[in-house]
Amino acid sequence: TSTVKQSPHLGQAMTASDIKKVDISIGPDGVGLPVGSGNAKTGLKVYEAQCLSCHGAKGQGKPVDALVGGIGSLSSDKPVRTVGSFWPHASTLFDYTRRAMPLQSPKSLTNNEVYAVSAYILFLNGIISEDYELNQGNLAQVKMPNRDGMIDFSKEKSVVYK
Amino acid sequence: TSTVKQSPHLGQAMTASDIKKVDISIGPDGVGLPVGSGNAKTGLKVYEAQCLSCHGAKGQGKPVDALVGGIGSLSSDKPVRTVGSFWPHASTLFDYTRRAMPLQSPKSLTNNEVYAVSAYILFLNGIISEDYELNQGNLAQVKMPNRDGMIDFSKEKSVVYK
Amino acid sequence: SFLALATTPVMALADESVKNDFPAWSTTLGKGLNEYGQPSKFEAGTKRGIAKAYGDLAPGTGSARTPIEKLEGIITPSGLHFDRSHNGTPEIDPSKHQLSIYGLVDKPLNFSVENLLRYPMISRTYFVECAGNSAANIIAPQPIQATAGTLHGLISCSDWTGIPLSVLLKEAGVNPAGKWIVAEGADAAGMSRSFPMEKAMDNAMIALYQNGERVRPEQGYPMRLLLPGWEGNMNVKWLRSLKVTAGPTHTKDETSKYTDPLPNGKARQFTFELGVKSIITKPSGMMKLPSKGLYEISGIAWSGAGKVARVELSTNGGKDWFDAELDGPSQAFCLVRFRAPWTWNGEPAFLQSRAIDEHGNVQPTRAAYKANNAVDGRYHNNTIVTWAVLADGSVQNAYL
Amino acid sequence: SFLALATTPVMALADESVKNDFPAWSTTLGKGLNEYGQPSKFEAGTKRGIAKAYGDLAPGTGSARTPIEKLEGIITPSGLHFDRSHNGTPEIDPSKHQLSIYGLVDKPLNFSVENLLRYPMISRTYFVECAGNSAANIIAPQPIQATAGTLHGLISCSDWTGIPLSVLLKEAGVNPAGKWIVAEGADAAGMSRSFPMEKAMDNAMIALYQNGERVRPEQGYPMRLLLPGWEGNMNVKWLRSLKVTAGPTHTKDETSKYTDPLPNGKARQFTFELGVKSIITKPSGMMKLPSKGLYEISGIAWSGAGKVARVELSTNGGKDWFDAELDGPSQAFCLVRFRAPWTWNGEPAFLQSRAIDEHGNVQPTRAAYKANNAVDGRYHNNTIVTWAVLADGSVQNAYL
Ligand code: HEC
Ligand code: HEC
Ligand SMILES: [Ca+2]
Ligand SMILES: [Ca+2]
Ligand SMILES: [Ca+2]
Ligand SMILES: [Ca+2]
Ligand SMILES: [Ca+2]
Ligand SMILES: [Ca+2]
Ligand SMILES: [Co+2]
Ligand SMILES: [Co+2]
Repeated sequence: TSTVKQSPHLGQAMTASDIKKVDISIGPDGVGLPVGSGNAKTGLKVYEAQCLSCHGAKGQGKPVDALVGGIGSLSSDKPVRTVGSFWPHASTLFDYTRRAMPLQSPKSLTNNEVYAVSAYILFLNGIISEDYELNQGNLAQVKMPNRDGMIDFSKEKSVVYK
Repeated sequence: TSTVKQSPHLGQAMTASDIKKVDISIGPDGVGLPVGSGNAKTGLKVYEAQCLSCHGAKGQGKPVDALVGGIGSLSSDKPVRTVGSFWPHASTLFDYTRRAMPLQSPKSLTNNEVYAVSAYILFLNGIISEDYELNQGNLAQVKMPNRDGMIDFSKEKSVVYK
Repeated sequence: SFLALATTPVMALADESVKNDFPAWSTTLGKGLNEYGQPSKFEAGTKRGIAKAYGDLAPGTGSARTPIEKLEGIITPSGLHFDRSHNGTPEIDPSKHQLSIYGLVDKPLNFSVENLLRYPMISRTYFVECAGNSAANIIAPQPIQATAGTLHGLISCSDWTGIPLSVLLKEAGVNPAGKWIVAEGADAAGMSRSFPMEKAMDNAMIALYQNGERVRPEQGYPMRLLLPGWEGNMNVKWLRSLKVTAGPTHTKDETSKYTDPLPNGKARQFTFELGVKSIITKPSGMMKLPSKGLYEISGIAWSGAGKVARVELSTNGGKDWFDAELDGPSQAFCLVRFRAPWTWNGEPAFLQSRAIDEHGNVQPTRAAYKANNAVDGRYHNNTIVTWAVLADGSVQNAYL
Repeated sequence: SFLALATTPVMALADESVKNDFPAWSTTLGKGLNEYGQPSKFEAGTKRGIAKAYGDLAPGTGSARTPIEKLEGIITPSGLHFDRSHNGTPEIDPSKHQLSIYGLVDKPLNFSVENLLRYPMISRTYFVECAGNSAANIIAPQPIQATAGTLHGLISCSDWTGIPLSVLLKEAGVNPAGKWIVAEGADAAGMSRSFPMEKAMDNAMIALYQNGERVRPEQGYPMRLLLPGWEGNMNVKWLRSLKVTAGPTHTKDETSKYTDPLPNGKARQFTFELGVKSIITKPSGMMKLPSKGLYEISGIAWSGAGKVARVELSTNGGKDWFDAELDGPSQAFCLVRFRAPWTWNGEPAFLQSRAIDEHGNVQPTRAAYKANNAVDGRYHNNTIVTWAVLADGSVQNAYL
């Protein structure tokens, strides 16, 4: 169904600084992470101010999604899927929190606040220690419990049942 | 492009009186004309009360369509098309006036009023005399100037230009 | 308290958020979910162009034209489907409306809307065009400078669903003498038109749905007649009755109007089928090309006789012609979108499109129409439209 | 005076007008011409069903579902196109919005909306389906009694017009290392999804028009990504950037959600293509057949792999199957309407439809899905839907 079309070439060149402003996505390898750092202790303060009202004390959930728990539950008959139990890459936590949270004021957290609250959520899940200083250099190295839990299905054309 | 479809047969039988209420169309042969009559003299009164404000004194038009004039003009380079000059059948005048006029209160004229105002418009066009009593029996016989002016194109598939 | 904490900076370090790099709509809650969507307020200019035939004296007499130059593809959004009405849009309660079939039939029948919705249906994408579309371009001695929609916007196209009329007629049982039908609307104008039984049995449809949802009020809610390829006025809206007759009824709108006068004083009556036609919508009247360079010429083509086979384009006023690409399947009695790349070199140009249908019918020139019709002839104008591109890039309506 | 005359009966004879035989809307002026039409007030019940995922805490997080049981044909009116949003609908000023293409390209480029509207375009009728459509029918242990739209209404279909993404990517010049793209929206959720370069070059579209007019706010105004046949969430709305990358970005919505967990604790990630699927919309849940007799079974079918080849129907819960008629051309990544006559004899029946696509993919049973997915698996539920017709004519959602 491809269609050959000519282009009128109306795209305007982007400068490096244009790109810097637009680009907020972070790869699983950490590429795109900004300068900054934070640990669970400062993250607790961010969390209580900005997140607790929706995600509950210590990320237990209610009224919205729990951010903690379920590690080891995935092959059980009551799987609990959270950042801690299910997300393969810590980069996703930083990326998503920065772009989308808190819900009523997305993109308002500073980079250090995002590092800190991410550290707090990883700490609550027992993945890093309370004083671990999460930063640009080490975030992608955090070993998430479900790092190897995903099967890449991007080459398959359709889901087929036997 | 026809499609064969079954019918669930949910139509409800209409009685003769149901049909009488629905059916207001009148054929060129006068079939469908109701009992009643009227002449241009009474028609003048109907016209002045109900029509003049839009169609002008003596059907001369302004602000809306003229109802009079143009007889003999059709093959000229300034054709004027009105009830008088262009309409092949008097039945159309009765049918349309009854269903659609006056614009702000359609279907409000009595049958006698429709006969009368139709007679007035035909009289203004010089087609009938001022005291001609138009009725169910003679309306379709009125010889309209353009009775033979129409070419039936209903069998042609498309308009083609040389 | 929570609020106090939320407004106090928690971090000592003066680092940054990305907020300032984003527009407000990326950093604040969006609008909540809603039950029936509307276009963006920034598209408020995409609307029907209203032409009241007699001003405010008759607020519902005239037309609301589709802004074809602002639209793409082949489906007309229902809110922008053209509306040609003779005394406004009735607000019909469907529980108090019915369709009556009577006249030369064995069993005269009434159908409630509720019952009709239970009938087997067909879906077809059909255009509807007013026979008076493009009339100004034939009547006006000098080309009127206006948009494509203003000049040619009495054309729209929808995904219609309804009941083949033949099913209902067979249920009523048509007498052998029944050769015509007069269809009537429940509007204040009591719009009525006659059409031959052959068309009724071939592909006439009682349309109940338009682009998925029930037919819109301005298009005939709760139901309308569709006579694919035939002049818009016959596709009676707010359909209330179908009377089977031996011959045509000669209603006002098949007598006074919608007849085609000839130079010799005679007139063709019962001209139903619309001619093959096309309009370039981009670029078109009142637009301005901002600079030299590559553009796409795009437009719509259709034929009352069936499928469009081909659309040819000229950029030099008809000296040379080349084929446009038809975008998507060409369906019978349906718009097809055509496209072709065009590099504007900055010099004056005359853009024309010429559609050819599956039966070999070709769009005529304006001169051919004028030579074959009375001086005041205006219906069924399917002649080739010319858009002149001036040296400054402005696009004008032109006669060639 | 004129008024006095008008209210005085002119005729002496007590004859009658036809007025009393007609409803008020046939004897009084209709509504005047208008610029943008809306549905009849009598169809106010045809609306999107709102399901806020977190209640009023997040008014723009959740879905507004298409009432598929009230619609016909294959086009979804834009006001009823389903909306699945994660933080509401941004109200974007198109003059302040642009599309940025950067990452592994030779020339990173910004495109204004105005400039994009000048590009050559294509029109395609494509469905969009949320990967979470029909999730309740897989998750709920007992069948929920609700309408087809409530249960399966995250599916819609439009005539989309836009720019092949390949044209813009070629203009930017993709580096050989660029194998994926992450698309981002300008909404408050900053929706972002990764997709392979192969899809981008094959048939991805930047859609600017939906059913003729510009894309609606809830569907991504001023532009959205369309990845024909792939899960709805990837068709990023309010598209602001495309970053060419070596691999997938693992965004939240391709990690936490829209992955397909298996019974063994692993999960399939990057499951993009939607399965072949069909839903009977008439009759369907919460309806009631008023009496024995002939009905039309009608519904919609589609496949993320291309064209639907065939739709089979069963009225006895899958013991016997027969072919439905496909109404209109079956197009790739597009709904097709299917129909078949059915005479209800007044006894309980189990209506099922089973679509088969051009590649031979067949809709699976609910049992097959359950056996192959984790207990909480819910995405890509394309299993056969069963509507039970009870002896009293009421139609219920059932698991078979
Ligand atoms: C006003 C309510 C609200 C606040 C405050 C809030 N969130 Fe959320 N959060 C949500 C909602 C709603 C979602 C689900 C969004 C969706 O449907 O895509 C969510 C989703 C998330 C997720 C994804 C969970 C998953 O498993 O998919 C993370 C992580 C998250 N929030 C982190 C945070 C952090 C960190 C903060 C504070 C900085 C925060 N949230 C503040 C409402 C909130
Ligand atoms: C308030 C204005 C108004 C009044 C009052 C009115 N008319 Fe009309 N008349 C119109 C309009 C507007 C049209 C054109 C309707 C259309 O576009 O279909 C028309 C059309 C006609 C036509 C068709 C003319 C043609 O050549 O096509 C006839 C005949 C007619 N009117 C007769 C009458 C009669 C008889 C009365 C009074 C009983 C009347 N009208 C009162 C506004 C009016
Ligand atoms: Ca940045
Ligand atoms: Ca009667
Ligand atoms: Ca909308
Ligand atoms: Ca005609
Ligand atoms: Ca409308
Ligand atoms: Ca998926
Ligand atoms: Co991974
Ligand atoms: Co005749």
